[in-house]
Amino acid sequence: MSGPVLDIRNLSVRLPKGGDRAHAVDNVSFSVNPGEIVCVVGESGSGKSVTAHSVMGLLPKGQLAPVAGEIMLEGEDMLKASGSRLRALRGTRMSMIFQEPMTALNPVVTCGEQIDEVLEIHTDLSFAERKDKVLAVMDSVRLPDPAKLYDAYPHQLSGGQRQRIMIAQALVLDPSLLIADEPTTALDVTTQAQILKLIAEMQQRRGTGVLFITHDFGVVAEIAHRVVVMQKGSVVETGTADAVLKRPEHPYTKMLINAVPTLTPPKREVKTGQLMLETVKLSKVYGGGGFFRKAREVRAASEVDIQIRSGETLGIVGESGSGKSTVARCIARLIEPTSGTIRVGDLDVAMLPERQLRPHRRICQIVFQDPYRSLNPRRSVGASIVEGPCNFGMSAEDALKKARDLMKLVGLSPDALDRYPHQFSGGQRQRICIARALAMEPEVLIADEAVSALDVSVQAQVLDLLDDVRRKFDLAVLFITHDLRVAAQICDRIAVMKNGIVVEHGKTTEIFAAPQHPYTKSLFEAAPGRNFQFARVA
Amino acid sequence: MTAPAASTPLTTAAVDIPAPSKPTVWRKLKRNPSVIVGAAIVLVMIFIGLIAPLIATNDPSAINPAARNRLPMAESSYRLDDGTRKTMLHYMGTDTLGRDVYSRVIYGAQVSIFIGVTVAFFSVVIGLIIGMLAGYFRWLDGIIMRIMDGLMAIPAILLAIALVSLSRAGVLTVIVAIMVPEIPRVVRLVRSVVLSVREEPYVEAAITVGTPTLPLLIRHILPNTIAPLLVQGTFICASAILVEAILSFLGIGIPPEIPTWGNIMAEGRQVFRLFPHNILYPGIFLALTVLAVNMLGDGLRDTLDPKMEKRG
Amino acid sequence: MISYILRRLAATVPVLLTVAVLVFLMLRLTPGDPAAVIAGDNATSQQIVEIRTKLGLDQPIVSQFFIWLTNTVRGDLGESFFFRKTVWELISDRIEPTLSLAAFTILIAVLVAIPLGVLAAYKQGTWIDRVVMGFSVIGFSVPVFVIGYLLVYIFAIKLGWFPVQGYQRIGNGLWPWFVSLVLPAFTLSVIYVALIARMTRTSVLEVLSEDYIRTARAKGQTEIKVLFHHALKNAAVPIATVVGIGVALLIGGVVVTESVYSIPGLGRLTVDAVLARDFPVIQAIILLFSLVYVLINLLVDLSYTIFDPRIRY
Amino acid sequence: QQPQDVLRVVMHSDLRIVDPIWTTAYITRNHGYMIYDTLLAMDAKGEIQPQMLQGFTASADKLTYDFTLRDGLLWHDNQPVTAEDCVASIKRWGARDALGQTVLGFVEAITVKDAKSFQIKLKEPTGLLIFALGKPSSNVPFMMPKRVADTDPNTQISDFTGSGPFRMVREEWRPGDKAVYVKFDGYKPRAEPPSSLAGGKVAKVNRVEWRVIADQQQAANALLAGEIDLMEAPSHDLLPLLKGDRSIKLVEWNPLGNQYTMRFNQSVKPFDNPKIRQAVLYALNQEDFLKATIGDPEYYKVCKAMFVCGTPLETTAGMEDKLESNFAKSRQLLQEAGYNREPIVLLHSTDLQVLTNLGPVAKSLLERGGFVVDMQSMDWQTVVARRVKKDPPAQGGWNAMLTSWVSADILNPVMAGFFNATGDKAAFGWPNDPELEALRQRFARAGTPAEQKSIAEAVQRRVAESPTHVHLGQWYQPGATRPNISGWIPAPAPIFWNIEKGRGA
Ligand SMILES: Nc1ncnc2c1ncn2[C@@H]1O[C@H](COP(=O)(O)OP(=O)(O)OP(=O)(O)O)[C@@H](O)[C@H]1O
Ligand SMILES: Nc1ncnc2c1ncn2[C@@H]1O[C@H](COP(=O)(O)OP(=O)(O)OP(=O)(O)O)[C@@H](O)[C@H]1O
Ligand SMILES: [Mg+2]
Ligand SMILES: [Mg+2]
Repeated sequence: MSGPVLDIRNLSVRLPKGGDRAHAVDNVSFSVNPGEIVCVVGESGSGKSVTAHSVMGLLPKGQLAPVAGEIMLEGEDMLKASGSRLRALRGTRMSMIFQEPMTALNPVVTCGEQIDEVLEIHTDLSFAERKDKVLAVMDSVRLPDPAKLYDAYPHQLSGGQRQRIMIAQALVLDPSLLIADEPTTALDVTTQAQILKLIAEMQQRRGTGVLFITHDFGVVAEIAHRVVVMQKGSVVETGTADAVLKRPEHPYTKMLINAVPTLTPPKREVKTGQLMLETVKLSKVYGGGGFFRKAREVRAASEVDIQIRSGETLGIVGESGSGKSTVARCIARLIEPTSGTIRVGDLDVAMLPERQLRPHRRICQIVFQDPYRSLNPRRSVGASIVEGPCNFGMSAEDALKKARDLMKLVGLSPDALDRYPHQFSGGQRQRICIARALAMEPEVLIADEAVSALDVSVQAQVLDLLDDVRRKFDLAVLFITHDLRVAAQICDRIAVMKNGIVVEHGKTTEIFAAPQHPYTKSLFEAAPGRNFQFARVA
Repeated sequence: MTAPAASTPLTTAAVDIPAPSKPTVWRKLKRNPSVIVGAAIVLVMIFIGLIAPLIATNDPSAINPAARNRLPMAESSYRLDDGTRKTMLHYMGTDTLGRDVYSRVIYGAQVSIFIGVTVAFFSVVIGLIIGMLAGYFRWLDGIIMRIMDGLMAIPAILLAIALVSLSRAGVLTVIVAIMVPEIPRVVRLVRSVVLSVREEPYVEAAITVGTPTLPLLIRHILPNTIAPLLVQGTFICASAILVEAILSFLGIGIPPEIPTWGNIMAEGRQVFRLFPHNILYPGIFLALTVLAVNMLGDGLRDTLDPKMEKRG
Repeated sequence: MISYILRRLAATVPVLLTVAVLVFLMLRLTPGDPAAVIAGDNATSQQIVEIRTKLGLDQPIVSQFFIWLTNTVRGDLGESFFFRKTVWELISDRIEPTLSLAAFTILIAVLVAIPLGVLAAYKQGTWIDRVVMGFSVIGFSVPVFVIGYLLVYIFAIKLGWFPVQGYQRIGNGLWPWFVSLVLPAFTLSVIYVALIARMTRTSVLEVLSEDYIRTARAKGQTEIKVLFHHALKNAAVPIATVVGIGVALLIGGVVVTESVYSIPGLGRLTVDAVLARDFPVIQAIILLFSLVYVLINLLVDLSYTIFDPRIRY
Repeated sequence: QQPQDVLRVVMHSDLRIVDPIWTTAYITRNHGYMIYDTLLAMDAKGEIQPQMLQGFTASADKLTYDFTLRDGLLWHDNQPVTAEDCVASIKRWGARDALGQTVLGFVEAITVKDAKSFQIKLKEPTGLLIFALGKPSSNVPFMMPKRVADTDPNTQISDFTGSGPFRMVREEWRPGDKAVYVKFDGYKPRAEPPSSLAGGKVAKVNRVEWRVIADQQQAANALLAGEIDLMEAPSHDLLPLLKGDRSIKLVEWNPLGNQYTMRFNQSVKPFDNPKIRQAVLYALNQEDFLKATIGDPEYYKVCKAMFVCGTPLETTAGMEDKLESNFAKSRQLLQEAGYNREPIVLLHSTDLQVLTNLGPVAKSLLERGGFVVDMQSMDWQTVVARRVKKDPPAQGGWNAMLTSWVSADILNPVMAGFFNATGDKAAFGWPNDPELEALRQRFARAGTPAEQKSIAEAVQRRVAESPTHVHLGQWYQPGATRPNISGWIPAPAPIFWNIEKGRGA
């Protein structure tokens, strides 16, 4: 068949009244050819998912409705197709995989059955034939021991395996179009690399057209043939991957690409400040004990030794579940470590009871990952910022004055102090959280994935802010991330964690130049687009 | 350590654009028909209760054996102590003692709503305190929850029956009796909210800035319980009015000379088929009120429960 | 699993002990004097004192409690103050009607409420949803006895389809048993249907916004199967929970329903015993109901493992 | 079993206690009439007739009575009834029943002469012996086998063997559900036609089931629907409903009716003062109570006679100006007596239909008569528990309570418990009035009806002056049956012999 598998022409999708703009998707046109991977990029809310869902006919009824244009799937207009026609096409001619492998699979149905369902709906095969086919497709997506996994429930699989099930389910009937909506965002770098490889491979083998949605330019660089850039519901630029990534035309595209941190750490002077934070053989074991419940024991951190000096940033990197947050929370004394020493300033806080932690509470502050949940939605941001100083006896007036200064410092208008968190964007909230931490005049600042939830462009700004306050107040910063690009930009030294153990520890430049530990190596290997030189345009 | 006195921004950030402000809770409530209708009916009922002395046509407990079991809109006359006769119209007829059902129903609003509101208020307040303690202090949790499980395992009506038979029937006894089994439910609710909220990053943030336990509970945790408690409170209120009626039906509720919708109905049930007005009118008031309170609760939940909100 | 069940059973001990202490204290502190009730109208004070001694009511409360507790643990629930029968006999005699009524009610409720709830969730915001939810709110707002009287009036008196009252033991034939239970079970199920329908709607709604529902639709699955295969199974845990919690409601309703329909079950026995201050019977019944409540909720918890493979004990 | 062999009955309450000597509960008495027989019984004219007896003779000096049993009397275990059994039964009854105690006080000896006859010797003559043995209502001297009658009077019996026309099916007795009786084939009825409790007791149905339907409305519905055949005591409010259905027959089965009474607690203030008690007599009137509870004048009668209207001892002596709601007089008396407005704690029972409405009426009338009333509502069993407390009202005691008597229980001052004025030994209320007691002693010894009548008048005058209780009116309880039921004999207690169930309807 010649011609594009998917041809979207002048698609517009209206938003319900009271939204931030009139159309979620506004006059969008692009196409996907057989055997081609088209990446749609753009910041959060730009309409990527809505476009994808329009193709599948899965827009939430009564809320979003296509109002103009056509979506031609192999010459057939999806917007005009009846409900039953759409159902017949889904799974056979077009398939979709989603971002969250954890939630996209029905938790109470076995994996095999979920793949089988597609066959059951769309074919007349007997059970035995179907089962053979399911096992075959599971094998083709490299799932180990398909016969066993057939009867497994999704929760018994790892995230990567689940995403493979999703892919198997999408591809079992050889559709001509595969839509992947951020299929790897929730995965580890290493797993991400495998899945990307799998998608590319499957696509090549079967000649499927792929519409791949992402906001990660590394991923784009890794797999895209062509790129579509979206902003606020409109397509601002399309072109081949090479052209868009290396010679972006539209200012928005340029800005996005500029914000992608490079994997080459800048040169940094060696910090010689006073040793502010030191952990010795810090260990944390979750669970165990329990009278009525035999709790499972998890060694989340074992014998972690780290040191940070004033003015220095130590990064902890590692895959999900490696114990990064655990270390951070022990140091902030939100949880009590199982054993070991945590010296902050000249106080060992590891085992202190809450009452004696007051000095520590002032010195050591933390900024969390989720900007939407780290501010009390019911209190004005001003109240959140002055809370700490007031706890330590500062008068309300002085505290307020200080809060105004801090707002300016983090680049926000002091007048915004009596607004509520929901009136700010994610990046602004993260600034407020930093202001709240600074209000305590801390000497140690922990940032636990403080930028992971933010768009690339916003991420870059917050990273700059963090680095600036570190310099300005001579802070010892513990920076936790799973993103090597981010770590490269901000950390003086890096500790790599795996399964609760620090497997490698050293200067950022050295580690990035020559990783020693095999795990570290595999991490670097997996970083998408690592060999790609993004355009740097001012 | 230098104080962060600098007033120049370190990095340029997007200047504050006031995000389109979310519709306030109040405005959302006003848009919800079930809240509006529910609240309106409840307010009318409360109003009726308040002005009962003005709109009732007779003392609700004044008996007149000569004019018993009159149908609605019947007239009766009776002799006063000074020998004069007085005629009155019974909008809703009379009961087996010749008491004016209309006046009883009107006054019944006072007592029934009072019971509902009091039970709701106190079970919520007591449950809130216990639930916060159990949720926040892990060591207290085990003990408190075992006791609550025990209370909860006793079916509410049985406990009420047993408690009412404890001392003589009266409004207070009934209130306590209905309240006790409700408390564990509130405790569970509050505890679950506390348990989930205390894991919220903003609570941890408050801990790291050194907020002591009590202000932490009040400032950061308590407000999260208000919405679910408001909802739970309305349901408790509705069920209290109902349970009171059921206790009256079983003959162990509030003494009959204090009119409540429940015991007007309970007394009238013997003559239900001949004189249905004894059940009909208080029944309508009762069902309407409970319905309204339930609607209010549902509406509140739809607007206040963030889980519901997500669904759009 | 087995060890979980054992641990849960062990955990019911403190619960039941709490119940036992509460109930016992409550009853012993009542002003009601069973001795006076037993002695009858013409009894002299002397006779009443004698009866009190015979029943052991003159001993200190603490020792009364321990005597009762040890006997109960040994399975001896004592003898009713009023009936010349042991509490065991009385209760076992009454279990069948109550059990039949409760089982029938739960069956009706589940069969009616779950489809209604699913329907309402699927048609969220439409008039179908409003009608179903309106009915469920009304179900919560009308006292059981009023529902009972209305049903009797319409279906027994006017239409003559069912008996007005009474209970036919299952031993007298399945059909009479069934017919005698229809009205009571429907009466009792109203509030239960309301409760379950509401919960079903809420949890199905919640599930319907989950990603895997979108996945199922993306596979081309039909709406019916999406609702009943994917959504309902995932919504089953909260529904089962509410069925379990609703047992408390059911027990309360049983008391009233049995009174209205003169069903000689445990509910009626409770009221009679309370009105007569028949302490051993009250204690045993409340303990029994609490035990049932705890066990049913244990069963419900165990049923989670069927609905949700992620749950393992 | 043919359907017409089974009589399905709803009684006024649930049968729980089955020892009619041990308790005075009417339901237990009714149970007694099902399974037991009596030596003597009261006929429709109020005269005492032999029942189990062939007859009896009294000596000329009225000190020796000889009793002979009929032939062929059998216990339900088919053993013959003997004089020994009867003597044991009389003794047990005499130990518990109030009238029995009085009468046995006159008895010198009871001796068994042979299997069929026994003799009672008196210390001094009394007109009460024969009356007492034929006493129609609680506690009825029912005859039981000796092994049963030998049970300690303060312990309940557990052997239900009687010699009456029905026997109880023990296995089917489920308190709270039903009690079942079947015809006793070995019963030999007297040849005379039945007359009240006397005469031939011929069981005409094979099986009688007492069903418990606690809810009156539902019981009436069941009767209308034909699910039951007979309702002993439908609430008066339901009578119009039953009358409205032409198929239902209402039966006046108890011509003597019942009496409402208010009882004073004389052991605590203010009712320790006879004047204040008298004020109550002036403040109240019977019409209001009767209207409020019974409603239909067909079923009540204003009756100031303390020993029941329509009996030989009926009189209005001493009561002429009382019970007329003369509030002025009542207030005046209160003032004279120095009543300082301490609240009268009035126990009000809320769960017995026939009593529920009394409280509010009493409260309203008393308040208009100048009293301060604290009406406390509770279920009947709590009233029963409360009324035996002698404590002051503030500590859980009481001042007044309301109840109802079956007229047959209060036919004379000796048998009516509320006239007992022996202070602590008297029934709750504990009146202490030697003068009244003296009159009661005289009544017990009175030989002739005329003498009895004049003493009864004196008693009534005395009680009107220093009231022990107040009679609040006479009322009648009709029964209701399906149209195919016939033969219900009027008597002070509901009895089920002679009742027939026709085919159909
Ligand atoms: N169900 C809905 N109801 C109302 N508005 C919606 C709905 N779904 C999406 N939107 C709006 O449509 C716009 C586009 O959303 P979309 O989900 O396509 O963004 P996206 O590019 O996929 O972002 P992300 O990278 O965060 O997934 C946003 O402004 C969003 O708020
Ligand atoms: N409260 C807890 N109870 C039991 N186990 C826990 C708890 N918190 C974390 N864990 C476990 O400890 C391990 C380390 O968790 P941690 O949150 O420190 O990982 P992380 O490196 O921060 O991962 P991520 O990148 O996903 O944030 C994980 O296996 C996790 O499941
Ligand atoms: Mg998206
Ligand atoms: Mg983490």
